[in-house]
Formats: sequence, C-alpha cells, structure tokens
Amino acid sequence: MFNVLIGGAAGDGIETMAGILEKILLRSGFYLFSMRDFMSRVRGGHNFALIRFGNQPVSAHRDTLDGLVVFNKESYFLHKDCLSKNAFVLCDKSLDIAGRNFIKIDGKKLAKEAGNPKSISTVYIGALLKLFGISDKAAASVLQEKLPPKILDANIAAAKKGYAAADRRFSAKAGTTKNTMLLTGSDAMAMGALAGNIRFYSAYPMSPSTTLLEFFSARSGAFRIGVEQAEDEIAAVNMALGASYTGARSMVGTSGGGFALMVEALGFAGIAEIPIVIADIQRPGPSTGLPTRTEQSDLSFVISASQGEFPRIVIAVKDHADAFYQTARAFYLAEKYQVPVILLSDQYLADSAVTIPLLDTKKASRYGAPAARKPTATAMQDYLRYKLTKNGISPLAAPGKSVSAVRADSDEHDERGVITESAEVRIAMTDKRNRKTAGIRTELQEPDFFGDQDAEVLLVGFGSTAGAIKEAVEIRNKQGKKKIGALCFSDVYPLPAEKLLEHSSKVRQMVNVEQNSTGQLAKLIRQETLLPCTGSILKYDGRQISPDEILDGLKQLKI
Amino acid sequence: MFNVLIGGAAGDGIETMAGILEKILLRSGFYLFSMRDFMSRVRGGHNFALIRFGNQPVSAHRDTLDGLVVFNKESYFLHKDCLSKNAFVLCDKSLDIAGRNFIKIDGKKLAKEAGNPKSISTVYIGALLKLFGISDKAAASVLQEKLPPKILDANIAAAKKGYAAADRRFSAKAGTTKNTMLLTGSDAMAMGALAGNIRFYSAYPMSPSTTLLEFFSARSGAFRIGVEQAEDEIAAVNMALGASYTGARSMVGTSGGGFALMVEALGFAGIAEIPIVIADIQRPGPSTGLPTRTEQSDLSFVISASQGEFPRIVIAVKDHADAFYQTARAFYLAEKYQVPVILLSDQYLADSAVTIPLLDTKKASRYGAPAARKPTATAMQDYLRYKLTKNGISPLAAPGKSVSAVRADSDEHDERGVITESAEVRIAMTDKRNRKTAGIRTELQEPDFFGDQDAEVLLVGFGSTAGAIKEAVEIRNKQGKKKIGALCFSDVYPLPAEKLLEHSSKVRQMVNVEQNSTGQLAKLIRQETLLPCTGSILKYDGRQISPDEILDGLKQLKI
Amino acid sequence: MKNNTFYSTETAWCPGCGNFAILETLVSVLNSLKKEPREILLVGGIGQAAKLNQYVNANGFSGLHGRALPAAVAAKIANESLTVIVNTGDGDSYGEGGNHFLHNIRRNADITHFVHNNQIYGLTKGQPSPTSAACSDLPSAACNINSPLNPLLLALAAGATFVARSFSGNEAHLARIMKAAVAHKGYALVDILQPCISFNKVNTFAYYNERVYELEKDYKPSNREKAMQRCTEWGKKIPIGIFYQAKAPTFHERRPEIFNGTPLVDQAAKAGELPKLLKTFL
Amino acid sequence: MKNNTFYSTETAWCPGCGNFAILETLVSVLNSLKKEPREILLVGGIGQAAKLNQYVNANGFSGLHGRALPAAVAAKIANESLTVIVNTGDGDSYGEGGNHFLHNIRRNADITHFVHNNQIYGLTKGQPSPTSAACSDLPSAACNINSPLNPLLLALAAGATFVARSFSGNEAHLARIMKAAVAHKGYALVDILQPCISFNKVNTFAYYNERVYELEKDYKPSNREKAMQRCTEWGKKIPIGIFYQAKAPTFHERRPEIFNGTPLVDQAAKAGELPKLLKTFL
Ligand SMILES: Cc1ncc(C[n+]2csc(CCOP(=O)(O)OP(=O)(O)O)c2C)c(N)n1
Ligand SMILES: Cc1ncc(C[n+]2csc(CCOP(=O)(O)OP(=O)(O)O)c2C)c(N)n1
Ligand code: SF4
Ligand code: SF4
Ligand SMILES: [Mg+2]
Ligand SMILES: [Mg+2]
Repeated sequence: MFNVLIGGAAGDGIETMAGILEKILLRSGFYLFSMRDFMSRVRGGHNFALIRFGNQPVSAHRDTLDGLVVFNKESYFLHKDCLSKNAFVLCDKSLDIAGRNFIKIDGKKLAKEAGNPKSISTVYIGALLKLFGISDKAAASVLQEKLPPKILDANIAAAKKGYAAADRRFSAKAGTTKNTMLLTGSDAMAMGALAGNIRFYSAYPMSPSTTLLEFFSARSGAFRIGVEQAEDEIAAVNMALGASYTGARSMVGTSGGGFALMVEALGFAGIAEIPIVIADIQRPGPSTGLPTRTEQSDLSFVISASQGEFPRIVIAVKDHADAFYQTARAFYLAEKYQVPVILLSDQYLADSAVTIPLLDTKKASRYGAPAARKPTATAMQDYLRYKLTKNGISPLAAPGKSVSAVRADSDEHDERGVITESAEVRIAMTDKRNRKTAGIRTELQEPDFFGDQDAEVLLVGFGSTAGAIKEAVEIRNKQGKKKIGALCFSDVYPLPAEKLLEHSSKVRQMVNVEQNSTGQLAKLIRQETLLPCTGSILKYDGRQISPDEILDGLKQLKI
Repeated sequence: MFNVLIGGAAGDGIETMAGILEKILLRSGFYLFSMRDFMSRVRGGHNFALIRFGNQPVSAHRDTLDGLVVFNKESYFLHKDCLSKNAFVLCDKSLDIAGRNFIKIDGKKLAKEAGNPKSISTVYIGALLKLFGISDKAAASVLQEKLPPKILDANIAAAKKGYAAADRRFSAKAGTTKNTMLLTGSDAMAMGALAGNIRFYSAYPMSPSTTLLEFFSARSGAFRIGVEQAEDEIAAVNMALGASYTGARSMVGTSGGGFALMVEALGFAGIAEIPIVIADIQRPGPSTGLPTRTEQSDLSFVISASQGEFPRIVIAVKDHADAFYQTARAFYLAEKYQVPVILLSDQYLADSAVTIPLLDTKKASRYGAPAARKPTATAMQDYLRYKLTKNGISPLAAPGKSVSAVRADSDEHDERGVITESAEVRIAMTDKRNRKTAGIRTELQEPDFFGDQDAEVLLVGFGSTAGAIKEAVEIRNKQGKKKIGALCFSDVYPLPAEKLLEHSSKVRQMVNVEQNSTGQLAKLIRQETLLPCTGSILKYDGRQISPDEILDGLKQLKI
Repeated sequence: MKNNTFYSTETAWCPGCGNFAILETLVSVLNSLKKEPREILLVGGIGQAAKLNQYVNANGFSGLHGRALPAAVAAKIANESLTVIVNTGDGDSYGEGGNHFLHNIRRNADITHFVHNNQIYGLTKGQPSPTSAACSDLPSAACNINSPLNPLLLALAAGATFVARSFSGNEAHLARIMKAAVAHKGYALVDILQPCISFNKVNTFAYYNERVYELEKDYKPSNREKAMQRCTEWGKKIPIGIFYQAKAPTFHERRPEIFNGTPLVDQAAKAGELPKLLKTFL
Repeated sequence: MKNNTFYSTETAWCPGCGNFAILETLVSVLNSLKKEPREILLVGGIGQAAKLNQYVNANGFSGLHGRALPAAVAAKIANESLTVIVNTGDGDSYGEGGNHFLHNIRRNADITHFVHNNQIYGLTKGQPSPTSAACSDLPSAACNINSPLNPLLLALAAGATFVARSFSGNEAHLARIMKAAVAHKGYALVDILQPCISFNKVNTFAYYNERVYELEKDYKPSNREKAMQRCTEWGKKIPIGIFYQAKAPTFHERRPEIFNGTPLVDQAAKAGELPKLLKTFL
C-alpha cells in the first residue's frame, strides 16, 4: 500500500488532478481510497487530496505518507511530519524548500513545452506514476475522458514529459481489479436512490450535500426525476412531502443546518405518515461550524428531532457500497412503513472515492419496486387512509389514482383522515403509529462484527468510521496484545441490539469510537440497552479518524 | 374541597365566567386550582373550565365533580359520569335534560330582568355561590374589576338574581388566604421574565404560548421591553439573538412546532455563546397534533435539538411559583454561562390558574441583576471574546459599550472570534464550551421528593405533573398499602442525579409518570444514570393526568 | 352522497364568518369543472381558512402553517393530472409563508392560490397579520404597527401571471374570478377579502361593502404597470377583479426534457439505464 | 493599527473578486462617518459577501444563512446608538432570507442593507440564485430556469423607503450611494452589482461595464411609480443610482412609548413596578 498526498491552494486544481490520477490507478489495476480535505473558500488557503492505493481492497485513509506533492511551501510544512523515511516530496523547481528526498521538476517549463502552460498538474501526474513505478499507458485514455478535446493533446504530452522527468522510487504492484468501480460516497448514495426508484428530489445547496443535487439535476431527464432547487430547506422538504403524497418516491438532501430547518416537516411526515427519505450529510457543528469538514455529531439530534412522538428510521451509512444499498433500502422502508427515513452520511464519506466491486443493481432492485399505492376501495366512504391495523400500517392510496379522495393532515385525525379532538381516537392513533416500530425492528440489520470472537475489548462505532475501525482491529489483533473486536452500526435507530448484547456479555470493556465530542452512540446504547462504554475514543477536529489514531486511542486507554 | 366544571361551546363565555368566579372565590378566602380544556376553534365545539376550591392549598385538578354547569346538552353527557353522588347539575330551564340533582334556572329571563340579556353566565355565578354556601359579598367588586362600566350594574343585579334563585347544597369553608395571588402559569412565567430583567421578547403567535406575547406587548412601555411579533419563528429567535448580542436580556416563546423552526438558531446561540431564554409551551404533537391541548413530549427533542454539540440547560417548570422563579433564574443562567436555556412548560400549566402566596420579588431579584457586560479590555487587540478559560466562561462584552469591537460568529472561531479552520483551535473551543457543563452542574436544583422516606416504589416525573403526583402520593400513603415516594424534576437537563441515585438505591421499583407515549424522562434517566424504570404510567390523549389516574395506574401495575 | 359532487360537511367556523361564502362558491366552481373529486387536490396550511379543504369532498392535504405552496407545487410537479388549488389564510400565505409566496410565483406552476384575506390571524385569536390595516390609518386592537403589505402589488413585482382580488360578500364575482383563476395556465393568485366577524372589528362586511367596486368593464389586464397602479387603490374605494393576466411558460413547459404529458408519478427510469450509468464508473 | 480606523485584514476571496471594491469602499465610507469602530455594527449571514464583516475592524455579527436582517434589526432595536449595516449576498438576502427581506422592509428600522448581488451562489460554488439571469435569456451553467426576481421592484412593492443600485466597478458611485444609504433614516437597500469571477461567467465586469449607466441628474427619486418603471430596465442598459427615497416613521419613531432616546439595553423597569404588578393578582 502506498499513500500519497497532493496539497495546495484552492484553485490549484487539486480536485481535477486527483480525479485523473485516481482513474489512472483504477485502470492500472490498483485498489484505492482517496479522501478530500478542503477549506471553505474558492481560491487560496490550503486543500489536499490523500490517495492510498495498492493491490488490496482498502477502505480508510492512513496518516503516514510515501509521497507528497505540493503546490506551495505551506503545504510542505503542514504535512512534512507525516512523511515516512523513504517518502519523496515532489514540487516545482521554483519553490525554495529543499531536503533529502526532494524531487523538483520544472513543471512550468515542461507544461509550456507540452503545449499548454496550464497542464502543470498533468506533468506531476506523469512524474508520480514514474515515481511509484506504474506504467503510464492508462493515462491517455483517462485524460481523454476527463478533459475537453481542445487541451487533450497538450496534456497527454505533459504527462509524458512528467513521466520522463522523474525516476522510479517504488515498485507499486497492481491488484486484480476487474469490474471495479471508482466512486464517491455521494455518487453511491445518489445511485442508490436511483435503484430505489426515486421520482422527486428537492434541496437547497449546502456543503457537503450539494453533490447530490448536482447529480440528480444532471440526470433528471434520463431517470425521470423531478428535481428542484428550493428557495430554502423548509420549501425543499415540504415539496418532497407534497410529491410523496401523490405517490412519487421523494428525497431531500442537506447537512445539519438544513436538517434543522426541516425538523418541523419531519413531524408532519410522522403524523401524516408520508414516506420520505432525508439525507443528512454531516459536517462539524454547532451551527455553521466547519462547513467543509467532517463529523458525526447529528446522531442524537436526528433520532429525536421534532416535537411529539412518531416512529422513524435512522441509517448511518458505513461505506460506499453501504451508501448504495442502504439508500435504495431507505426508499423501500419509508414506503413500507410510511415513515421518514433519515440517512446519515458525512463529508468524509460523501467526498472520498474508493474502488469497490461493481454495485449489484439486481440486489438493490428489490427495494425499487414502484410504489404499490393502489385504490383500496371503490367509494370514499369505504377508504380508511389511517385504518387502525395490527401492524400499524394503513392502506396508502395516491390521490387521483384512487377512486376515493385521499387526505393527509398535520393535525391528529381519525381513520378517514378527518381532524379530531377525541381522546380515544388520539390514543388509538398514537398507538397505531407506535406499533410500526415492532415491524421496523424485524427489518433491522445487525451491525458488522470485525475482529476476534474471543475479544476482551469491544469497540463500537457507527457510520463512516467502519473502515478505519476494521483496519485498526486487524492491525491490533496481529500485535499479540489483548484481542479486540468491533461492532460497526449502519442501522442505528431503532438500535439493533442483538449482537451488542451477545458480544458485550463476553468482553471486559466496551469502547466507543466516534467522530464527535460527547459520545452520542454510547448515549444511545445506554438509553436502549443500559450497557455502558467505559472508554471512549473521540475525534472532533473536523478531520476523519484514521486506523492509526484509533490504535493510539487504545494505547491511551491502556488497552 | 369542591370541584365544579363549567362546560359549553366556544363563544359561550366560559373563560370570562370562570375568571370572575375564580376571583370571587379568591376574595372569599378560598384556595383554588382551575384548568381549561379548549378546542381548536373560536365558536361551537365543546370547552370547559374545571375549578377545584376549598380551604387548603391545592395544586392539581381532580376528576370527580361536585357540581356541573352546562350551557348545552352535549356538555352534560360528556361529563355526567364524573358526577359524585351528591353533585348537582346547573343549567338553563330550556335544556331538555333532567335528573335527580338537576337545578334549572331561567337564566335568560333573569338576565333580561337584570338589565342585560348577555349576563346569563353572571346569573349562574350567583347561583353557584349560593349552591356552595358562599356569600356573594365579594361579587360586586370583582365584577367591577372585570367588566366595563356600561354593563356593570346589570351584571351585579344578575348575580343577585342567580343567588336568590338557588338553594344552598354545600357549606364550603373558606381558608385563610392572605396575600394570596391568583394567576395562570403563563402570567407566572411572564412575571418571572420581568424579575429576570427581560429587555427583549419576540415571538410568532402559537397556542399555548401566545399569552406570553400578549402579556409583554401590553407592558412593554412600563417595563422597558422591546416586543415584536415576528414574521415567523425563525425571525423571532434570530431577532432575540441580535438583541441579546447587544446586551439586552432576550427571550422567545413558542410551542413545539415553532421551536422546531428555531432549532438552527439554537445551535448558533450555542457556538456564538449568546445568552437566550426559549420557552417551549408544549402541546401534543407530532406536528400540529392537538393544538389547544397538553402534553410533555418535547423533552427528548429539546435536549438534543440542533446539529453539533454545545452545552444547554433545560428546565421543566413544575407549577406556577416554579414558573416564576425558574424563569427569572433562566435569564441568570443564560447570562452567566452564555448558553441557551430552554424552559419547558405546557398548555395545562400555562392556562391553569391557581392560588399561591404572593411571589417574592426579593428572592427572584438576585437573578435579575443587569447584565454585567463590561468592557474587559481597552483596546481591540487585548479583548478575547472567546478566551480559553478553565470554567469555559469567556468575557462577554457588549458592542458599543466595549472599547473593543465584539464579534459573534456561527462558524468555528478563535479566541478573538475570527473564523478558523485550525484543528487545534477547534478542539480547544469545543472543550471550552463543553467545560461549561461542569459549572452548570454545580447550580442544578435537585428534584423535590414527596412521600415516604422508606418507600418501596419511587415515582419519577418532570414539569407540570408535580402537583398530581404529590397528591397521588399523599392519598396512597394514607391507604396503608406499599409506601411510595416521588421525585419531581424541574431542572431536567443536565439531569441532577444525586437524589435519584440515593432514592433509587433504596426502593424496589422505579415508575415514570409522564404525559407522553414513550417515556422520555425514563429514557433520559437511563442514558444519564443507567437506572431503569420498570413500570410506566403514561398519558397522551391531550388531557392532563389527575391524581386519580396516577392511583389507577399504580393499581394496574399491581403496586 | 354521490362521490362525484363536492359536497361540503359541517364546519368549525364561527356562524357568520366570511369563509362560508368562499366554501360554497368554491364547491359550485368545482362542480362546474366537470371533474371528479379524485381529480382535484385541495391544499392548505394551518388557520381558519386552511381548514376549508376538510369540508370538501376531494383530495385534501392539510400541511404545515405557511407551507401550503411548496407542497402544492410539488404535488403538481409529481402528478400534473391533478387540479391543484390552495386555500389558506393571509398569515399563512404572506407571513409565515412569505418566502414560498415569492419563489413559487417564480416557478409559475399551474396551480391556483385562494388567499382568504381577513387581515388578521383568526385561528390564534386576533393578532395582526401582514395585511392588517396600519395603526396609523385605523387604530384597533389588532392593527399593524409596521406598514402593511399589499399582496397583489408584491405578486406583480415578483412576476405573477395572474393576479386578482375578490370579496366573499360578492359570490357571483367570486365565482367568476375563481373560474378564471383555475382556468389560467400557471400560478394564479386570488386575494379574497373575507370578513372575520370574531376578531377583525375594522374590516367588516359593512367596511368592504361600502368600498368594494368592480374594475371597469373596459379595464385591460394585460398591462403590468397599470395593474400595479390600480391594485394600490385602497381607501374609500377598493377595486376587485382581475388586475393582471399574462401568458408565460409554466413550470412544466420550461422543462420539456422531463415533462412529456405522462405524470412523473407514473413514470420510471428506462430499464437498463442504471446499469449503464454504473458502468461509467468503471 | 489604530482602533479608530476601520482597517481591513486579509480576505479569503478569490483575487479579482468584485467584493474587494465593496470592502474598500465601505471602509472609506466608515472612515468618513467620524465614528469609532465600536459604534459600528456590521452584520452578515453566510456566503462570500457575508464574510465581509470579518475583514473590518468594527463590531461583527456573522449569523446564520439568510438571517442577517432579523438579527440586525433587533440589535438596532436594543441599542439604537449603534450604526447597523448589513453586508450579505443575493442568495442570503433574497433566497433563504426572502421572508425577512419582505417583513423588515415593513419595520423600517434605521439600518442599511448592502446586497452583494453576484447573481449566483458563490460560496457553495455556483448554483443559480434568485437573481441569476433566466435561462431563456442567457443560458449558462447556472442560469435560472424559473423567472428571476427583481429585488428593487420587490422592495418598492413591499414599501421600502430607500431603494438603490450600484456597481462594484464604479467605486465613486458606490461610495456616494453607500453614504446616502447610511444617512437615510429607515431601512435602506442598496443592491450592488458584483461580478463573481469564479462562477458567474455571464454577468462579468465587462457585462456590467457595458450596460451600467447612472440615472439622469434630474431624475427625482420621490416618485414610487416612476421608480418601479426605471428599476425594471434591465438589458442593454442597466441604470444605477437612487431609484426611490421617502420619509416615513422608523421602527423606533412608531413606538414612542418604548423608545425615548436612551438605548433599551441601558434601561430597566422602574423599581417597584413589578411588585405593583404582582399586587394586581391578589
Ligand atoms: C409553525 C407554526 N407557528 C404558528 C402556528 C400557529 N398558527 C396557527 S394558524 C396561525 C395564523 C392564522 O392566520 P391566517 O393564516 O391569516 O388564517 P386565519 O385563521 O386568519 O384564516 C398561526 C399563527 C402554527 N400552527 N405553526
Ligand atoms: C441553512 C443553510 N443552508 C445552506 C447553507 C449553505 N450556503 C452557504 S452560503 C450559501 C449561498 C451563498 O450565496 P450568496 O448569499 O449569494 O453569497 P455569495 O457567496 O454569492 O456571496 C449557501 C447556500 C448554509 N450555510 N445554511
Ligand atoms: S375567527 Fe374569524 S376567520 Fe375564524 S371562523 Fe371565526 S369569523 Fe371566521
Ligand atoms: S467565488 Fe465569486 S464571489 Fe466568491 S470570492 Fe470568488 S469571485 Fe468572489
Ligand atoms: Mg387571516
Ligand atoms: Mg451571491
């Protein structure tokens, strides 16, 4: 495995360069995981992409660098402490920094010679390939896919010039990737929605969720989706509820601050039993916080958001494949139980790219069956939209499709959907809605277990830290110390507790690993199971925890 | 103790009639507790007021009626099952209902004779006084206070005619009320805010919080309060934050749905450390729910509302006196810790009226000291608005008052309040903010304990159910069965756990009594203390639980 | 009870409220459309006006206070075969919902918006709404200390393609305007003067009756500037009628790549479209 | 670094951004006011424009996206001795914040609102804002498929008492308008055309430079109808200047029972007022 970081200012084109390099690595047979660290500005500042690649599947970033490409001095000083002994630093001849492992290239000159002064980053791509001992034969076709024809030839030449200008340092061995996709968490979630048969998406731009809006906008025609940029998040969610009411599978995407504005409507979905999928792509709060960074601090918030009580489902997607399948499943669950389903992701997962096996549309397709909203009665007097049923699920008809009129109401209502103030009906309706939770529990997916079955210590985590936790567990269990295991939750509310009860009873200690400062998963576990975590590994600086940091955390806990 | 219910349609003037009757009872030396049950409409439907009075202080309603006044047949049929053996039913001659204990009066005729056909309800007041054996000498002065001069004489005559038209049934003994106030929970809260030195109030109308807006509007000149009806709840809370930033003690009031719209700003208050008091007068959700009724189902919501993490205080006011002192204290705590303080009340408490000893403005005045926002530095470069301190509290200066410029920022910021993306500063600021919780914990008020110190069963509750729980405990402990005790929380988040740990360790079972369907206090207790409630008495039909129903609940739990 | 008539049921309004005439007129207009109840969707927010859809036999969506428009527009987007009509209050439409009012005008979806403008918050018992008379003009318990909004002028400024005013006390006029609004292709606003007998003691039936008059027979609603002038007349005389109407592409017409006549809700992505997309990530 | 000058610090804007000229002009205008930094309060929401207050030595309130106006108005209510100026974006002001825009015009508090109108969402990297050009007029990556808003017309329709437009490329004009806006008693809106060089490839410096012209010397900003006409001119020619200015009671003047010159924040209820009130409940 190799780890290379490309750092520079916003506007240096790091995103484009990383995107091209990643695709070349994919086409050359490598597995890779690539993350983004961007500041909240359009030009200047300091951004980087961190690409880890090799001949094994990989699902987290690591801290130690084998190579560092820097567009300015600041980037070098910010990252030099992460350089491994044999690491190289690649930069332009003009930068007045120097050291043992510096490889300096006259990028400007080479780019100019290649025919386009703006192709400097392509020169570096060529150089990087050479440095890692990777053939540049995939470069041309990738450049062709990614760049406009006008500048293609110059960039192909630039890559070649870069390749020629550097010497081999490492001999990266490619893997056996076949039918392997390279995609971001955001792409995966959006395509999961497509698999879930999404018909309507509305949103207000907000990092890091805006990529979803852009994805659906670009494909609304091909996939038959009504997509609208709303005037605010309140409009976005109320639009989605209006569309869903007519039978269109509907979704909104946002981040915590936008979710906050959707809270009132969440309760409306709850009482009116209108299916909806809400994606909260988390970033560090409170409030505007660190808008382009990552955190998992909306869990407590989303499981109890909105006044009053109603069943809901919260799924914290774990990785890119999970984002795909769970998003499709979210539509299925929302429709089946007529509840809001909240998908928690975060900036790390949404913006990071990974190589995974081709996603299985067949597997996902069972979630995508079109809404089965049939006329259930031929005359209005017989149709009970909110029929009191054993499992709490009432017949859901679509207006216009049903011979009967269909009502939706934010007030408490009777079986027909007519407003009521009756105490008896109120109790019956609350109980009916609450009964849905029992059915939801039968559908819950238990967390993944990683590690040693005889572990003494059990780590618990949720969502995007799964990859790092898994890798940390693997590394630790090879070290011959106390064995550890880990449960990584994706379905998180209602909390599936079977494996938790099973494993916790066998270990001496439970430790929560979370990307927040108060241990929100541990709180939820206490509330639902009375099981305490007696140690915590918490990170809340807006940067994602790595396997290395988890191992450090264990050391600090004397585990 | 006597219990009388006055029922009729919206528009029948029940509110006015009950208000006059209550004040006469007060002036006659009685203690009383009076609640309201109103539908969400302006005319028609069924409303009632339930007045309990006697010679002992009283703090909850009871179910069994000694008297029933009805303006229509429906009201009779709705309440007749609550009539005690000796109870009377008072109604107009024209109503075609009858029975053993019916007392029929020709209200229309008597009112007309008195000089105002609209004074029917005053005729009933006179009759009621007579029926309970209460002198009508306080009537004239109360009518004078409550009615416009134009109709005063006719109403005094009407009361007299009613008095003459009925016969004594009971002999109510007055108490020894002196310096006793009669006020609603909403009045108490508003006056607590005055004691807390409120300078700014903004709100958007929403039942049952609108009475607060009306209270402050009417007194903005006398008490120097900027009061503004905002265009929506988002504006209301952001206005309050703008005003508070300048040093004005600020408050907003709303109900669950409006609180939902304030959630984003709650987090802004959290990160910018702007003091604010937010009153959530609860009503049954989810969503519009039962808009004029009562519930305690916003607890889980408000303790974790908003993305990200920041300290906050949640106080669930227990009764009218508590509403006064706690509201004043809320301003003090908000200012001292620079955190949002959320006051939870509910429709039952807000709209019910009770007799209590004159509120002590001296006692409350220690919460009302004007904001101590001093210029802490003479030049900008020395002033650190978000100084990293041991207790997490940083110097709070007001713009314009300080020589230095003062910043407030919803983004993460450094000590000066300048936006930062630094991981170190982020961690330091999060820790600083979180550290305030330790100080807050030292200020927490432990719950009240009622009942037997050797109780086998411990009831736990929060907020407005305190009165009913207390009375249920008293009744039970006289019955010679298993002894019970109760803890009633007012400070609820952070949760004061001392007494809970102490008492729970001595009892065999803990039972939560809550006005919601999922046991939100029990959840919070599990999360914070790992102590489970093994029985629950939950009510969620929009009507407040009575001591009788708690006793029933205990029976059903075989306690 | 036939299911193809829009009968109305018992209401919770105050006897004498201006809402009754709006309800009756709407029911008659619906009956005249020759559609079945299931083809009509009535949407409301929260308030006295918003309760209307509960009293009519048709699809009914009673959403959140201030949020009727986004839900209504999206329902139309998802199923264009529905005739979508919003009935809601002045507080709901211009207060809490003000931002949606502005931006849904810009969308020009083919829906109708009837605002029951009683110049007060009725359901919450009498606070001033954005259209309540200014205290400086007509001091009263619930007057507007801030300057009131003129919703018609605002709609025109935001680019609305159908802007009208009517009065619940003139049912014939109201029926005519309602029909024209429903027939209009695009977003149609009708601000309906509606006395609230319980809380608005200023803008009563008598107040409106005295002042309201119909726009001249030869008034041409095609001139926006003229419309802006006329809709600001408010004092001794209050004109009612269609102030402005214009043709402009609707929400659906602006997006021909998605809307092809078949409601979205009845469509699905072409089989094989997703696998094809996935392959682009290889 | 003197604390009575409004020096500006390093920014996070793109080199070449139109915001720089606005910042510099504002700093010079502030300096001309002869006030100290502590007497000035700069308020913003979230966005590139909203960052401005972080770059000026004065009190700074960086609130929530879309919510600058309510906070600014309330700060003025609580402490009328502060000079309150809002700098924020078109998305912030007319999109997320649209409802506050409407209703704060009605309040007419004495604050100034500078909208850096780059006709785009800058900070979130290039989505259309409510003022982006219509796709039917100028198709581009971030054009407006819905019809765009004209913020000046809207402000006039909502009853604003000072409505102006300027251009960041004409600093002299901008300074003049800014000064007049700050001097205006009541709510003053200045919509400032501000090229975003990174995302708005349509409304560039060249685009504006070609079209922008100053309102005629003899243009009288006292006629609202005229102002409504002139502010809709947008095409080959785009007028800048003060379209409308009128005298009207401010928020404070409308409430003489509360505002007596001493800032609210420095007041307290009279001693004994609360005990007196409590006694009325006996
Ligand atoms: C978020 C929210 N805020 C406040 C309310 C309370 N509320 C219900 S209706 C209403 C105003 C009603 O006024 P309007 O829209 O004019 O309708 P009317 O009753 O006058 O017909 C308000 C403030 C609410 N339901 N939800
Ligand atoms: C509630 C919320 N929604 C969305 C965002 C994301 N956001 C930040 S700035 C912005 C728009 C900026 O556009 P504009 O106001 O025009 O400012 P500009 O950057 O163009 O100067 C958005 C959508 C946010 N911060 N908060
Ligand atoms: S309160 Fe007013 S608007 Fe509401 S029903 Fe009564 S009269 Fe009509
Ligand atoms: S993105 Fe546009 S508005 Fe933002 S700083 Fe860059 S040029 Fe200016
Ligand atoms: Mg109204
Ligand atoms: Mg902008």
